Amino acid sequence: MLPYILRRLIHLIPVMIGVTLCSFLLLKLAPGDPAEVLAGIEANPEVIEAIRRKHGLDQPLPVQYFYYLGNLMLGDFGKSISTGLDVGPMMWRALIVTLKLSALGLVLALVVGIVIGAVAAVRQNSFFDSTSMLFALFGAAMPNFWLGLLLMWTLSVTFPIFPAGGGTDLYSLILPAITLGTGAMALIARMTRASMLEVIRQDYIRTAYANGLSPPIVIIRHALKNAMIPISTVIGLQFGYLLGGSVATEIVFAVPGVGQLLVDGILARDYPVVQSTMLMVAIIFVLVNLITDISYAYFDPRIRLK
Amino acid sequence: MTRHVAWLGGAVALGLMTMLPAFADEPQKGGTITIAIAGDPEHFDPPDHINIGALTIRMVHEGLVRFKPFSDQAEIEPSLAESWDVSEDGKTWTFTLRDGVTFHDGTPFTSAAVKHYFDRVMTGEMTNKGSPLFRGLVESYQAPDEQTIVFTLSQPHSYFLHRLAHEASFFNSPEAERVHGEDFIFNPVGTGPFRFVEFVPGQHVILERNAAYWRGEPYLDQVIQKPVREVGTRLLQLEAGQLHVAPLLSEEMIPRLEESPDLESVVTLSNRAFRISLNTTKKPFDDIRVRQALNYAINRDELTEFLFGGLAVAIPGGLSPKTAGFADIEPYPYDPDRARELLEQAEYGDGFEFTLTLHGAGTIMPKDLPLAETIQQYLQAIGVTMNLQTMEWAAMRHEGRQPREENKLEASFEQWPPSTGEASWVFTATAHTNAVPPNGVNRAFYSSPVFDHLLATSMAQRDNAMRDEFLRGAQLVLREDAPWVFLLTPSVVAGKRSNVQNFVFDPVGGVSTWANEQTWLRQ
Amino acid sequence: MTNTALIKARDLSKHYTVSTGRFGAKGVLKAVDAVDIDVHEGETLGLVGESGCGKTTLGRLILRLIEASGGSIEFAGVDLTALPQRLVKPYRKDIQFIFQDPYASLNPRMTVGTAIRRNLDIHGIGQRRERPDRVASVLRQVGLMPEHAGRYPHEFSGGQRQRIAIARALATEPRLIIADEPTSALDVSIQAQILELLQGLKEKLGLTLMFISHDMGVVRQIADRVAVMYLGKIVEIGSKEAFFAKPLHPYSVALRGSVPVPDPRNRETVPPLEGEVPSPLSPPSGCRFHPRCTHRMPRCRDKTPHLRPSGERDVACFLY
Amino acid sequence: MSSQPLLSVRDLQTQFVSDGRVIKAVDGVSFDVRPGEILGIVGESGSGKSVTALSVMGLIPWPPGRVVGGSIMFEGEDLRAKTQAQMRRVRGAGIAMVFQEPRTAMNPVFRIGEQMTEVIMLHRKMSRAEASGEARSMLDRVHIAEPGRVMSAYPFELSGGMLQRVMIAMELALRPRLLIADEPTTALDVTIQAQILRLIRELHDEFDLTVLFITHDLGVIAQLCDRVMVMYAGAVVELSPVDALFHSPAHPYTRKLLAAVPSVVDTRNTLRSIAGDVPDLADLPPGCRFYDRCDLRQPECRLAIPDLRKVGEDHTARCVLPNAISP
Amino acid sequence: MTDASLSPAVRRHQRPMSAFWRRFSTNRSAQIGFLIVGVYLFFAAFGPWVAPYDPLAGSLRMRLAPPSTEFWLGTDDIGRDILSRIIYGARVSFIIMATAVAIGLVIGVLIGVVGGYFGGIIDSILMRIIDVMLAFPSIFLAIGIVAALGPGFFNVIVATGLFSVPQFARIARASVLSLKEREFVEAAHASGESTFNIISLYLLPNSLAPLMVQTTLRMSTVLLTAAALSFLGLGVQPPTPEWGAMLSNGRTYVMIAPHVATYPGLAIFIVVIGFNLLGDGLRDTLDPRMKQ
Repeated sequence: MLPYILRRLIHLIPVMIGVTLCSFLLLKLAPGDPAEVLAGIEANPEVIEAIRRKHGLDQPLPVQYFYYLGNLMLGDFGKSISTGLDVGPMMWRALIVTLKLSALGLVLALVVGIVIGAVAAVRQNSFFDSTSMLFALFGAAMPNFWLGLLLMWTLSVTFPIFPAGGGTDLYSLILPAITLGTGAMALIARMTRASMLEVIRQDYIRTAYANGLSPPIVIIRHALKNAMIPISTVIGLQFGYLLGGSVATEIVFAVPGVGQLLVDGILARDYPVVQSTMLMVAIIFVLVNLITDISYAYFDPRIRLK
Repeated sequence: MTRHVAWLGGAVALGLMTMLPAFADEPQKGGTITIAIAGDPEHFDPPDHINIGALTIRMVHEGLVRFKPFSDQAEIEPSLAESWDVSEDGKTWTFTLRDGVTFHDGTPFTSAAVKHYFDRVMTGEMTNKGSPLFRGLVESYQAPDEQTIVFTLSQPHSYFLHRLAHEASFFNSPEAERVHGEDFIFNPVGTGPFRFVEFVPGQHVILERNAAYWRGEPYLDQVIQKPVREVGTRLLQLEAGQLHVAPLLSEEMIPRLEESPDLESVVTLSNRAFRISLNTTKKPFDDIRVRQALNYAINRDELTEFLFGGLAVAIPGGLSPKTAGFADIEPYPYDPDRARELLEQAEYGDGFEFTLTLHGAGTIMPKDLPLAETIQQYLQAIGVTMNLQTMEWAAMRHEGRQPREENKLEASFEQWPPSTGEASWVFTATAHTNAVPPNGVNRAFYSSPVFDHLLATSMAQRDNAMRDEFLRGAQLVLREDAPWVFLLTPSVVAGKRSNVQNFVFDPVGGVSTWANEQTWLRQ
Repeated sequence: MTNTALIKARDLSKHYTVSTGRFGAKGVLKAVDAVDIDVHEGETLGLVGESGCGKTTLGRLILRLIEASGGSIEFAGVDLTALPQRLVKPYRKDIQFIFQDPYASLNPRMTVGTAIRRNLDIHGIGQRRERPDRVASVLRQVGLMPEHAGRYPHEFSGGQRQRIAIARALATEPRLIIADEPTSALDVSIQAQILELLQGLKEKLGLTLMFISHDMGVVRQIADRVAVMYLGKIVEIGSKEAFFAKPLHPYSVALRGSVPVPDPRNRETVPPLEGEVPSPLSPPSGCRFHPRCTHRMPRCRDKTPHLRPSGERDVACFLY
Repeated sequence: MSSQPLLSVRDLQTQFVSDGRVIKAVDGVSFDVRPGEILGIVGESGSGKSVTALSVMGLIPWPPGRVVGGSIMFEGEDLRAKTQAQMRRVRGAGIAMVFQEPRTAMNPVFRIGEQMTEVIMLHRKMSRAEASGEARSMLDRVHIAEPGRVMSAYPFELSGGMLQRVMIAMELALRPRLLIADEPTTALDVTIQAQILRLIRELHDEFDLTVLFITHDLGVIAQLCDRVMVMYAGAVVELSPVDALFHSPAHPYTRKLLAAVPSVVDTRNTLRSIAGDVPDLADLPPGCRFYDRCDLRQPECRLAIPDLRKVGEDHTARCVLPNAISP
Repeated sequence: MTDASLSPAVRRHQRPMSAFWRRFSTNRSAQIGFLIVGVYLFFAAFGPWVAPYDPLAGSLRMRLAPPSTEFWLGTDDIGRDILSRIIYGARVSFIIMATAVAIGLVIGVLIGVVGGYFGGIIDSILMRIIDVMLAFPSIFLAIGIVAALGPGFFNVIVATGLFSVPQFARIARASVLSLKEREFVEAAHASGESTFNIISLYLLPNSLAPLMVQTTLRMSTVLLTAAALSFLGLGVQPPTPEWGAMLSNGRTYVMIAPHVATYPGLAIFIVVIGFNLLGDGLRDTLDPRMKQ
């Protein structure tokens, strides 16, 4: 396993460089620069020049990029151009909120998704199978910001059960997590069902029945553990899906997460914020994928021992 | 009066009522008010602040003078300066400072703090908002003793007080700047009714009562500002009780606010003058008749009545009625025939096509998109095809600043709100000859010596009546030359819980709202 | 049987580097290990051995589907090993192949006629106009009807698909056909049909056939000469009659003895071979069969026996 | 030898539904398995031999398949009448089954030991320690060198031959009365196959085991079985002692099958194939199923399916003119 | 006994497409999916002739009118008929979806096939590029591209197109890798087929099935992403009637005039379900193992 992990980590480096380069160029290509945005409506040239000098935006592009990379190596993410705050702490605070939200969303999606998927597979073509899959499909088909508004309207105004977003504690993250998780739950449910259907057809399941084991034992002990192997690979991608979906959800529920930070950063051309946040999101996303691949080995001894 | 107007008109009357301070019941002490803000405040350094930080500055800092809260027209009243007098030639202003006022960190407020502010703004690194207000205007400033400060201007300026009332001219404690060093911009220390407690980006800004406030101890214990970007969410959180005040709502939400017993709508006229700036260097906008034709083609009454629910006002020139110096002259009437006639005279009988650029993402004024789409139909009626191109905030700023040769913008949608609340600030930045990009925001590249002369003389007047007379002349010239298609001034709609009393809604007509020492909460 | 050798392979081997264990240790898997083998014009050479003995790899090596790690392959006197793939192409006309799984060896998205015709188009055989007739005649040769050309593989049974594979091989009138377990996936009755067909084609067209199989009975029916492989090496090679009358190499004896005879009165002549085939990653020293050989001698552990003539056969064992 | 039969199947019918067509995989199969004997079932693919075994065990998955008729009497009780719970007690302890593909027949994510003890504890009410002891001794009994290592190994770490021995050990640990082996050696090399066949013969003698052995390889039948049942297109065409089957085959299909097997010892070099293909089980021809491929066919073969006629001692064949010598 | 004994009966002759069609038409989810997508395509094609009103013209007097006999789905914030805008919007969103998925398919399959077939360094470089694209959660990549190119109809297509590339690349590569081992590809090599032929005649036709299923599923993801971009103000700009923009524009009035946002949202919802059901139906019919 160790060489496998090492190789994956080494692969991480070119990807990360690619990510910083990509986010750096994407923003530099965009017309307009932060100084003009900050200089207020009067757009007084001296003010703009002053801001540019202060943030070294008047340097040639390669110098700016390597200056940024240099600081990055020392763990300094630079200062945000629009607020002057250190990007590091600001970013971590937003990341933690988004990770909390995405993790809660993922847990909801996994628990509900796997249960629905497994039962639908066992009772294939039954009433439950078709309705649950349709319900899962509805979840995935609804634009999540619209779902968010509807949930907020019903569950925090008409029936004031949950706060209408805004907080970062677990209780106020429940509604946004449901909005976020519904889409992922739908995909996980369908993935579980397909994988369970595949496993149920295998020979060792028939052997288990031939040895007199009861259906619940065969399904939960034997089938589910094998079905978890392909599912665990999808969890990594699901997390990316959730991170992506969090942008709109955070805006609707006013959750101070990475989504808002990034969209504001892009609109204000706040290069240090955008680059560092994109990098952190990418690193976390890739690490989550690595963790799911390793969990893949936990479930499947063939990988662990090869 | 079709059925739409009915429900809106009625609401307006109701709204205005609640604005007046309720004399009936006694103000109670204590309680916390949560206000929604449009996004994260950047930082709290008065001369260099950017946008949303101004809200905190208004509650924590104070300047020599201030705009009178709860006043309909932006009048000036004394603040940290007790009194002032102006020399004969209008160039020397002497202010007598209030005695016994202390900053939140206990250091006394004296002329030294004022001198420290102007040292920085006039000579130090260019500050974002403060320097443009005073550089080139203030020639010298002295503090003969602790209680007096004397300014000598380069030429007389009739709205000098408005500049001192701007939140960019509020004073931060020099001692605090020494103690906090570079981070002083995140630890504001002023003399205002509320002290700064904490700012957690993305989550909240917390201010608490300044018991030693010289105007008397504020009623409220705490004021919390929370960023809530989504307009729908602001309304829902107001209804759910998580917010006490929700600014920047839309006219259509007023009936819902009025229905519920514990909510109220607050409608005040804004300082935004919606207009389309026509680039006079590009055909056909170099021809005055074409520009006037476009002005005749707009049905302003239909816009104000239906799109803004009767809460907007058609404007004649580039100013909102809320801005000091506004001349109550006759706006262009809706006369499509006159418009077609003018186009005929300018040989554009069969019309022409042009592109209007407007702000896409990043704008916080909700109605500019539907407004542009409706104007599109009005111009189509006189044979002029207006294409819409939205551009992001940063991209729009960039294109707008390109000099004459490289400027690609044919026409752009503008809504230039003067935070000083006075006409000279608007016109010097948007209509004066030397405000042509990249120096200023005169995107029409409008240059009229007559207009410049009238503007300069108005600012030089000592007597306000004379000043307004010259400004009236300038606005008449502007209307005639029509470098812009003049549209309307919308209202600012906000919602608040009924138990919130004496909440301040920006007297200058801006969108921000804040609490002061008179604000209290009925428990 | 001493006519010219169509295929002459000398010291042919194929080694794979495989990572074993956890810490990336690398082992060498000798699938085919320094094999010398000839295939004479007109004969059918049966290549027999259990799974993992390298018979399939040897077939692929001669077809140049995989690159040899060492040794040389001569086809009709021309050394193919050194040629780049581009220059090998013309010789592919003369060397054709039939694979084991009838369901996997035909492109499911291509009609049977096109599959056969592709072989003609690639090597530009005959005029474009004549090729459909050529396809029809080849189909008839394998007992199928010309109008089957327009159908797709999934519309045929296993036996019929194997006939189509043979038709495709015959299309270019090859001099050599390498068949890798062509009948293993078929039922006995269908297998007999295909063997009959191959037998007929051999006689009519004078085909040279290299027949790879694990089934001794099938090899006995079709082959003229038989070679037995064990762990990447040829342990015995000789005429069919001599081999089946009296196999020499101890492994050949055990292999032949393990085949269950379809006669209840003739049960269990030879006790079954003990143990399992050792891992090719770390083959035993000296003679690779010595750990399981009942006639083991000390020499067998140290030295590797080479093929030496003994009677009408060559055998790699110190007993002879 | 023929006391009360351990298993007697009468008129068994199992059908599958695919794409709207009904496939009669097993169409009226009847046979007995006598205690202590090894009964072989031989037939080509699609003959219904495996489906018969799965029908006896009640393992036909619905959809798409179902046992639609006939009775399966095991130790005097009709299995088709049993409830799922009662059937579960029979599976493993009463009738045990070993399958063709050893590599996929065991769960890849559990160790061998875990899988064995789980089943033993279920059927023989033992503690975990006793059960693993029993498993270890059974592994030893099937000549597996290091039982300890195998117990803690995963299926993918063992060879095909080794895994088949483990399967046999697992099933025998449940002390079944009847062992059904469905082509257990088909996927193995011939030398390993020989070892497994010898092992089954030994275990049969030692445990007085009754075995139902299913294969397509007539050589294996000859080496192992006492009696043989030949199946073709879902029906039994011949039932006879092993010696009679090879030396005086009655049914034309049996004769043609024997002629088509390329045998190692047979000096006759001529090989005669059976023309044509197995009929489509969804629309079977009237009368005898072998009609299209039989060169002895008579007009009345078309009329009705011939019934099993006695052609010798304990020897029956489903043909109008049994024993006729083919040309 | 002649060597070619009487020719074996060939199984009932079916052209491959007829078998596919028979199974496809009996599959329930395929039917519903096909119906919804069919109606949607009808509107996309014939929208202009079917829409009751001009989608761009509206009168302020009839602003935010609730659904009525006159305006079946009500009017939006400047009085335009929502039903007509949805019908016109069908064509707009179809062009976005079709072009974006086409871009993703072409580039993705190219990268996937080249990487899968040649392997080695080329493969690892391409896969690193795909990893970088995958490292950005989908919406961030789209936002980045739109920010760089500016919002607008064409740029939304480019953004959603590019971010679909990784999924297609991975599926194409996976199917090429598995097909490469199959015997009929080895046979093609052995008979001397050129690399181009092997890819175009052997590998691509057989990886059509998974790619077709992914195309339909990708259609719905692109639609949702375009809507999300519009929600952030970076999507298709007014006055083009695009469903995402209409939904996001209506959200301000969600409490007081819910119909403005609800019906465009419903349109997206139903069409996404349609494509998903169609995708499921395709997968069931193309995957022979799913016999039931």
